[in-house]
Amino acid sequence: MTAFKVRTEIFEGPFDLLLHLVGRQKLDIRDITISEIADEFLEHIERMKDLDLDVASDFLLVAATLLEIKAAALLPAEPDYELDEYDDLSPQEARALLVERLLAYKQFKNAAGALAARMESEGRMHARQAGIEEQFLGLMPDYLEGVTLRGLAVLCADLDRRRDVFLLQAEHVASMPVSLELHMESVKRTVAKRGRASFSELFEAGAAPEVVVVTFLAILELYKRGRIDITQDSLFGEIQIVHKDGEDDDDD
Amino acid sequence: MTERAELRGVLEALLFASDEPVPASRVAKLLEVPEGDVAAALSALAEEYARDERGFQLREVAGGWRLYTHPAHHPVIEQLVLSWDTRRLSQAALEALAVVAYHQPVMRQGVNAIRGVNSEGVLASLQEKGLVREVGRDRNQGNAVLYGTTRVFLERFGLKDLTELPPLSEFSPDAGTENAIRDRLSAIEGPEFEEEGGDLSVD
Amino acid sequence: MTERAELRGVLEALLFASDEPVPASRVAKLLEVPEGDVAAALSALAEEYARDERGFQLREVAGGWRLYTHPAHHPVIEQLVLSWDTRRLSQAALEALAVVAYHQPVMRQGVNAIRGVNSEGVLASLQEKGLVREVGRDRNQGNAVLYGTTRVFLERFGLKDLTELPPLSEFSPDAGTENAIRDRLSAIEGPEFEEEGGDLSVD
Repeated sequence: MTAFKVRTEIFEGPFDLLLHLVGRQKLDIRDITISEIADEFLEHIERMKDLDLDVASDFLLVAATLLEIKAAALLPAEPDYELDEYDDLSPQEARALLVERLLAYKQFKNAAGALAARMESEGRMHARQAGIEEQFLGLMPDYLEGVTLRGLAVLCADLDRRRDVFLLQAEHVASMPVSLELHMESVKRTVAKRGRASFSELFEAGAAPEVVVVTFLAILELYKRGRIDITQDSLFGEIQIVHKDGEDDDDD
Repeated sequence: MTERAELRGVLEALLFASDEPVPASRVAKLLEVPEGDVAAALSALAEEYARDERGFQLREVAGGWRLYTHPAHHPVIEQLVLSWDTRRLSQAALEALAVVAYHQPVMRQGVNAIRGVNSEGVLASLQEKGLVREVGRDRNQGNAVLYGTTRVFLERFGLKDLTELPPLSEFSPDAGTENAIRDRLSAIEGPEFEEEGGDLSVD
Repeated sequence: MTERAELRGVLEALLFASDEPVPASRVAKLLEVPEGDVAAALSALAEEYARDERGFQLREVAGGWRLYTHPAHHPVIEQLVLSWDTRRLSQAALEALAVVAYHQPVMRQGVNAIRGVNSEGVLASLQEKGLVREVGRDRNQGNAVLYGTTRVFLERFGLKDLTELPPLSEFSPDAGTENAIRDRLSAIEGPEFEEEGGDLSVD
């Protein structure tokens, strides 16, 4: 009756993963390594037939949150470093807090299990589906008050068209990719001519996001090929692209 | 429990859960019991209900056996139905209904694809209100439920059958009247769907 | 026919015709009978069905009374009427639902804090399924949405009302688990930076 389905273990959050890890071994927060998280992740991926992107991104979220907790444990207590509830705590206090949160989470995980069991047993009892007998139909409230057939048709036509537009756009993106090669050429020429350029000068103001992305990729590719140098003075600051005299500069 | 009492229990459950007449032959096959035994048990059950003055009756109609409320109680049931509260449909429910009406039979995935959002709750609510029903299963899609509109839906709009639905092609995007209709339809969503006192959610 | 038998018949007919739980108070009003009598008759009817091993049962759920098939017949029903909804909730949804059920009214931040992960998507999906709803706003928290459970939640989980939820304390981790968590999660001490060959970790 139940479908045969291999249920892979998916962690529902950092606490879930921590609980799992704690259940298997003695655990020091500082010992949760990225490689261990990556191993866990790969193990799950292997057990999954197809890569489920939702699961993958959930897992990354888990990993990121764990690392945040880990970072809180590792970072020296700098006064200007704020990490919500973990700052201003002694290591012992931080541990106690984490333990309390894990215990609270575990309680709700247990409650969720009880709800699941309850739902399962409820699923074995069926309420009547037949609906009201014919002679009472006319007495039912008019849930469609104010709705006309024409109105429904318009709604459906709108929805159909919206979907068609969406499909068209999807095709458009697929059939007209922004060429990386062309953008590399363009960047190379600009930079060679001027000697240097900032990233924002390489595309028009208000350029489509995909153009910006491809321009960025073009810069990375040119950098990899040793045609340009890249500098960035500050985090999220303007990227400067500097021309390098290449031995195969055959196009100018 | 005797075998007979056991058979009675299963029959009651099946009759109760089914939304259409249940043929004795089908039950016999399902339970691997001689059809004669099933028919006899059904007759006995019908008599029992009548004798015990139950609130419902078991009748043999075209296509099988079916439970009905006892006509003696129809006036009270009428009052009950009249007392059902009037909650209009949300915009989400209207959208799903429109899609089901025009694309039936349609799977939930089909409705999701057209509306661009999960329509599970909305379809369940439309089923509860008797506007949408399960019309079959798609064997090529792992027996996915196929949805269609109900008789109530047809009656509400005075349609003889689905071929009387106005063709979608009539509805060009930007005609003034249609914009007015669109405005009116979108005006239907709003605070009246705010639930009170833990009431049933509409969508 | 005795008055009591008569009341039983009407109740059965009303229950049979309803597509949602019927509150005793509503029936009392409809029949102009004291609510206590109705409640007593409903309880007696539920007992009678159980004693006579009927195929259906009468249960008090979500503030009212409703007929259901007996769980013993679920396998047969599943075969005859394929339409049973086998939708399950994900672990994430169940966790969030548990938090909302026990802590309502609760902000999203409250759910996030317990689960240790953003619960926005899960809460939206629970709302779409009609299990959770917005019950108000917290004026002291920038009008943050407060979530609570719905009547559908009570129905789906077979609860009369929220007081029927088993006390949360029942789900406290047992002593063994608690000790394991306390012992195994060793102290977070000061920073220790040891580079290890090629390992991405910074411990």
